[in-house]
Amino acid sequence: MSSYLIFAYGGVGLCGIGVFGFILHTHLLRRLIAFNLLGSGTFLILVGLSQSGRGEADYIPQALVLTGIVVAVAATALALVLIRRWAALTQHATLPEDQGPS
Amino acid sequence: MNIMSLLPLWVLMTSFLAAIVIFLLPEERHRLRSTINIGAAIIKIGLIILLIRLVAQQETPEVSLEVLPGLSLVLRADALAMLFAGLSSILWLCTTLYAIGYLENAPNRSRFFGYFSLCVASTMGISLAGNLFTFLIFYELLTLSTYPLVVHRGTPQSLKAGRTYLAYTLSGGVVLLVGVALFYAFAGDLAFGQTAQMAEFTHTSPIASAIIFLLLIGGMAVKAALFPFHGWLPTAMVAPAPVSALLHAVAVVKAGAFGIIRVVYDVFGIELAWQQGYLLPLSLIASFTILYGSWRALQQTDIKKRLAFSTVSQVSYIILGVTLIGPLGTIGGLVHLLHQGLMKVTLFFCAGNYAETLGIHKIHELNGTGKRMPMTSAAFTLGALGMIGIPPVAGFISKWYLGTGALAAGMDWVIWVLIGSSLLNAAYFLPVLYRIWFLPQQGQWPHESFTQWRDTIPLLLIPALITAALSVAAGLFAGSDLSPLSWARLIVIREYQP
Amino acid sequence: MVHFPMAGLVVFPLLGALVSLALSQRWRTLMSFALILALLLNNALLLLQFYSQGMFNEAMGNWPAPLGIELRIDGLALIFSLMSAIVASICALYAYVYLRPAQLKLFWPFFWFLWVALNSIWLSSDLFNLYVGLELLSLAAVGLVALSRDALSLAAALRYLFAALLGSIGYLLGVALLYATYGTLSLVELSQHFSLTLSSSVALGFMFIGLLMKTAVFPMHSWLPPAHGGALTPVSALLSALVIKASFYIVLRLWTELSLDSAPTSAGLLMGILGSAAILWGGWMALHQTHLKLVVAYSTLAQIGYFMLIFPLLSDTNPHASHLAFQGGILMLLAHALAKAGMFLAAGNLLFCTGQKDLHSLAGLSRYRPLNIFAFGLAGVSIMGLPPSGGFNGKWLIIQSAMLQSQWQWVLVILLGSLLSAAYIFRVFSYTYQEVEGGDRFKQPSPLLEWSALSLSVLSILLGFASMLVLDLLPSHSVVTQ
Amino acid sequence: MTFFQFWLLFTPCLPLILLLAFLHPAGRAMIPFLAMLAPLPALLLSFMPSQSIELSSLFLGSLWGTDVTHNVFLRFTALLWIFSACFGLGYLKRDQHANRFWLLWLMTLTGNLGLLISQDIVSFYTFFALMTFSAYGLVIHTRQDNALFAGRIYLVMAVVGEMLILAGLFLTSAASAHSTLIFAELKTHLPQAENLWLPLTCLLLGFGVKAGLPFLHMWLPLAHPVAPTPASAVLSGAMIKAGLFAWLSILPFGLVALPTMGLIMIFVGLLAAFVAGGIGFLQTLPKAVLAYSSISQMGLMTCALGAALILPEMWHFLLPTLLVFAFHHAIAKGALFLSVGLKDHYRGVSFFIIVLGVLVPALSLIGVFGSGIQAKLALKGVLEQDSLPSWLLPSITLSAMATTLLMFRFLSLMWKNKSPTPSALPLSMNLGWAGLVIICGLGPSVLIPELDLPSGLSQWSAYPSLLLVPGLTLIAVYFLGAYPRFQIPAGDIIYPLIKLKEVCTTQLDRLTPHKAVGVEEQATKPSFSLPTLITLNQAEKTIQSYLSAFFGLLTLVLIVSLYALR
Repeated sequence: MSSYLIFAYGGVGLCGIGVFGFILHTHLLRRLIAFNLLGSGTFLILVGLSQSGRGEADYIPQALVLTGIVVAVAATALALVLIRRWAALTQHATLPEDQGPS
Repeated sequence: MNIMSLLPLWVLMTSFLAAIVIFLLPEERHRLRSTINIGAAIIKIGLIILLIRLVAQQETPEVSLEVLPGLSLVLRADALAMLFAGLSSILWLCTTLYAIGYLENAPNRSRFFGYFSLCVASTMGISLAGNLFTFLIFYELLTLSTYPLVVHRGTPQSLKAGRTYLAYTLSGGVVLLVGVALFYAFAGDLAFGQTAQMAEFTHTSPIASAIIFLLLIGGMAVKAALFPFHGWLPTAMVAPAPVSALLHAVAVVKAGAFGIIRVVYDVFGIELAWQQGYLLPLSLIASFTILYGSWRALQQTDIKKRLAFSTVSQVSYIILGVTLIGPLGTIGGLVHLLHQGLMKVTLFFCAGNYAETLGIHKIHELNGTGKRMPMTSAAFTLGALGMIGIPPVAGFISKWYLGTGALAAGMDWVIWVLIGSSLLNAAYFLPVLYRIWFLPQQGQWPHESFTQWRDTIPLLLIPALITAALSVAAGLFAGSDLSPLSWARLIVIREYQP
Repeated sequence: MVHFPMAGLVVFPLLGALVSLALSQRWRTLMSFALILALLLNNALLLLQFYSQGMFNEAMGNWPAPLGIELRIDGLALIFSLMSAIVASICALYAYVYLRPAQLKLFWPFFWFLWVALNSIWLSSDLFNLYVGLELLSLAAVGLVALSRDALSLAAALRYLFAALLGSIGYLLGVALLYATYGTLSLVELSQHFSLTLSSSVALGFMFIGLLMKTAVFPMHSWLPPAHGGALTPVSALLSALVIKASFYIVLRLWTELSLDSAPTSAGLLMGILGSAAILWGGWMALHQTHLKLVVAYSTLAQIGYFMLIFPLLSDTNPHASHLAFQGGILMLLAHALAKAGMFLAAGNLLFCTGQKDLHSLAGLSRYRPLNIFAFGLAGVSIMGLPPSGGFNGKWLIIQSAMLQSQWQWVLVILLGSLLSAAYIFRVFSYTYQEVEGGDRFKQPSPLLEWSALSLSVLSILLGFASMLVLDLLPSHSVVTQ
Repeated sequence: MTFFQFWLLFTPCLPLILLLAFLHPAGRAMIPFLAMLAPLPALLLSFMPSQSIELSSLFLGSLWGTDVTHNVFLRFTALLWIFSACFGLGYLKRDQHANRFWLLWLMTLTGNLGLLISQDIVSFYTFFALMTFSAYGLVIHTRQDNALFAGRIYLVMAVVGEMLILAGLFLTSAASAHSTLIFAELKTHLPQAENLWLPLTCLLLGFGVKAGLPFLHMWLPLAHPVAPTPASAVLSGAMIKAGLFAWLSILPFGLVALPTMGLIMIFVGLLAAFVAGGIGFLQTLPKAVLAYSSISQMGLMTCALGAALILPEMWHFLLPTLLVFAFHHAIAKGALFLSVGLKDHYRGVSFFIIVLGVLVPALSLIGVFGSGIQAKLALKGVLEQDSLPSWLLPSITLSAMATTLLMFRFLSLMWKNKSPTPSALPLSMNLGWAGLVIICGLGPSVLIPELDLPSGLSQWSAYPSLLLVPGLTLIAVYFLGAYPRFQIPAGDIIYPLIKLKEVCTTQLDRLTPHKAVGVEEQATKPSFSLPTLITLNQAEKTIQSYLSAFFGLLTLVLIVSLYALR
């Protein structure tokens, strides 16, 4: 098993954790973290898989992942702003449908 | 493309532009709105006359616009189109005059007249449509533009009626859409009148052809109020009288009937439809509707409801005429399209006059109205007699051609349908006339207005008198060259001797 | 040589975004409108060029693909670019009048980012650019949803954000897998090498799930109604008209460029089934809403279903029918963009008049605010797919295609959907036609608001007569099905 | 257009033109005089030569014209209308609703005159309808319950008649392959019809309503007594003849032999002649007696027409005879009806003179005086044919018995019912009545010179045979008692029929589930309500609720079939 493939599988694992977290958690921050895990996992897959068969380093996925990280950061920032605002307004860290019957 | 070939477009545009201008006018500009409306109606009649003269000289002005690949909007003025267009344009003028009088001091006039003109524009489009696609477009547009008129009053009943109306007509529209789409998918892009190709198609795939026929007729039967699709018509009676007049006499039911005429004559061709055996079931349904409508009319106590069921019955005469192969039946069907329009519009005008002037809505309240409103009652009488088929009112002419046409087509039983229906018509109209003329007034009128007038205000009275006079003239001078009958003959000559 | 008009499509909105972040409130607006004008001109120029030259490519800043950003414009992209220009400019005009100053301040940057994202998606020809565009689009859209900053819209925005992010990840995962298989991200290169294997299927599967989630196709739609229904009116219009189209556009691009029409029919069938379910479910839900904007939002859900129906109809066995479906789909998209934007704006006006969201509060509006009802109605005509309208023409073509391919089930679904849509739209109408006591107690929206709603609705109707102008831009069917 | 043609056009239009007088108060005052003048052109026309005018624009292309038959009918119709109007001038002087009477009078007149000059189906049908429906207003002029009842019966039967006529006309037109609407041409085509009996039956029955065929006669004895006297006169004298006129115009008498149908007609005619006499004798109203007498007399004419169907060759002789008979009956019956009006207005005149005057038409009708002699003799002369049933002629002779009974009854009722406090006899009434009496006395040979009839005086040898039956009858009446011990209400079989209808309605109503009927519902129940077999409202609702299901099913079926097609 080449090291690149390990990266890829690691990415898959991260993604799995991310999806799991995304579905299971209702706390908005946890969800956000889960999303970030998902994103990182995907980037790993992208880098790992694409480099597997060819020997030399492929610069394109790296460029892509770089861009992807920027995008993810922006998304995270926006999400944080929204979550903060939400928490300030409602005193809740979860969305209404997840708040249970109370 | 010279100016004359654009005429069909202009005929359509007169009412369409009028509609737009009216929508944009502020509610308070009543006088200007009326002027525009009447002006447009008069211009339209002028244009129609020009067109009719062109068509009489064997020309068919045509305008087309490609809207989808291989699919065009075609406005074409052929003889049949002019029959319907002529009727609509004349009745538009009359109904507009009437509506101006009827809605005096009523709210929402801008909306009313706007949709009213739009409704007429769609009717024009239906009559001038040169292919099924164009027909479909205007047919649906008609549904849309009449809905606001049906619910105009905004009362719970009218909203309910509007719902019923939509449920019927939109379902019908969907059926028609499938029919038309199938037609284009399989038979190809055929303009009206290309019956030879349709015959070819029918011979190669008879089942598909039959299904297309069924769907097309089924879709149109809803508007034509054929049994069992007639339920919307009596419910729609909650609309204001000019709307009932327009809906029942011209726009909606006639659009359905006209569509059936188009399908039978210009899509399939009557010989083909006859050979394929499509027409007999249709004539049976039409006959049943004729009798059923009359029978139901007999049981109504509301004037407009009775008239509505009478319409159900009378429109089926047109369809019955269409199903009778041979020139006589065709003439009967076509000419009844016009005659019924004139007579029924008269009746609705008068019903509206009774309601507006005396607050009368029920038949038993009509006692003695002949004395209070002699002119209206005279017009009503003429219309009613015409419906029964008593000469010299135009209804007799249609009935005569239908009867002789049925015999010529070898469908002798039809004359008994006609006779039975006439008897029923007499049974539901004569008691009304009896009340109007021969019974004394009972107590106060329910809600009397316009007391300063001998009859009712001229704007309400004159349209009724005009249409009544026209329906008598159409019967009395049926033999003259200007009569609806001679135009129907012209159409038939062109249909049977291509 | 830089191809200015095409670059302008991306540059101008980007400029707008920067400017609107930097400048003061007043200049923001002024500059924004100047740039909108420039963009409109740009689009017009592009249209003229397209008529004379046909499709062309452009590498931004002389960096060739795959590292550089390659832009490509063909008929499809041009149509979408025009569509977004028209809808966005009218919505911007509306927003300018409608929004409070504080909201407007935030509106412009998000708006411009949205437009950048849209245009880059229309023009991109490689998968990663598309991803960036999508992401940017989602973020801008989420920002716009949250514009009113109350709890409701925040919740909607958050829900939307998570759905969008999930969708993006799914897409990105697919892209990663595809790149791993083919070593390229350019759609053109991909289409030359692509073959439907297990791995590429899985990749496409991920991408499609992600994209469909962003498009809010039936089972993944629950974020849409609150987001579209709860946002401020011009935002709702933008979202419903344009944003969901972007992800759908990518699906369509992939489907046609990768020749998925020759794929097993089960894929198309699945898409069709999802679409049918969306049509029926969306229509049914719209019929049972009590808030006006939710009716319109659910209607979007149903309309998305119609777009999905073209996939089972794109097949290489019957190129003619397939082409009809393609044209029909594009026409529907376009008509929906115009009509839905018009409808949302009209609905916003109605809500403004009454000050309430409830359908019951609409009683009497038809009498006192007929112009708005008319705008709503005209848009409704197109949404219902009644003639004459762009919506009808699109529906007609799809039905024709389905009939020619004997796929009757779609015909049935479309017809049922039309009836449902007629039912929910006329339901709104019947509320407005009720007569109430008490005279005119409604607020009067400014004429600009009324006319911007009306103009969009009228455009959706006019599309019914000018469909050929649009369809002529599309390649003839030999190109589409390749 | 020649002058004659113009005159032809003018004749039916004049009454309509005179209607314009209603627009002005001065004109309204003049109306009775104008009504009297209105039939004058028709009278003049009847003396003009035969002519015709083609009106291609009118209806479906009309032909108006006259020949000898038309002229005779026109003449007695015009005379009758003129003198009745003259009579009405005085009769309605104090009637506050006189205006509406004269309005309808003029309209009815238009119809009556118009149909007599129509030579095509549509004009004829139009004028016939105009006459029928306007006359309804005359019948119910008093608005009393019995008038309204009679009017309703009249109207129902008239409408049924119209429809039968329409059906007959359709079938007649079909026989000519729809090539013509002109009576003369239709007549020649009609014998080629596939089922000749069907159009013939339709037309015989349809016009038979007007002509008072038995079982279609019920309206006559109901309507005549309730209508104002001048209206009764024209109803019974002129309008009843419109039915006969229609038969003569359309049916192919003399062109085709239909022995069975002829025999049936003879039977029916004799039935009418005798039974109507019997029932009429049991009446208590003078006008009802006269109405039955009309039925009886029309029965004789029906007999003659039946004979013509058996023996077409005799049509040449029969037609003039029928014309004479119609003429005679119209004038005599008109005079008799008018005399009923005198029984309250004879102050200043000796009632005896009136009775003498009344005797003229009465005896004439029996066939022993004036025009009656000629008519009866001519009829008998024509029917003296070997190939006709041998019992026909004796039966006709015997029918004088019925007439005698009726006239006797009429005169006695007149005498008995005369008003003890009569009012003065206005001049106009006097003139109108006397005019008809005199014409009746003059006889047809004077008034219809074109038929070249033998003068009544030249046939004196036949008189005794005419006197025999009436004489014997009178003797029998004298011995058996002049007054009937029981009565049959006027309209005879209409009552059992109404009863039958009521029974059916109640029985059917019992079958249907009952719903509470609101007060208003009951008040507005249509007067021609027919039994409701099922509650149609419910049925309709059910249909509507299943409509959507139906739609769905239809679509499914279509889709499946399209799959099958593929």
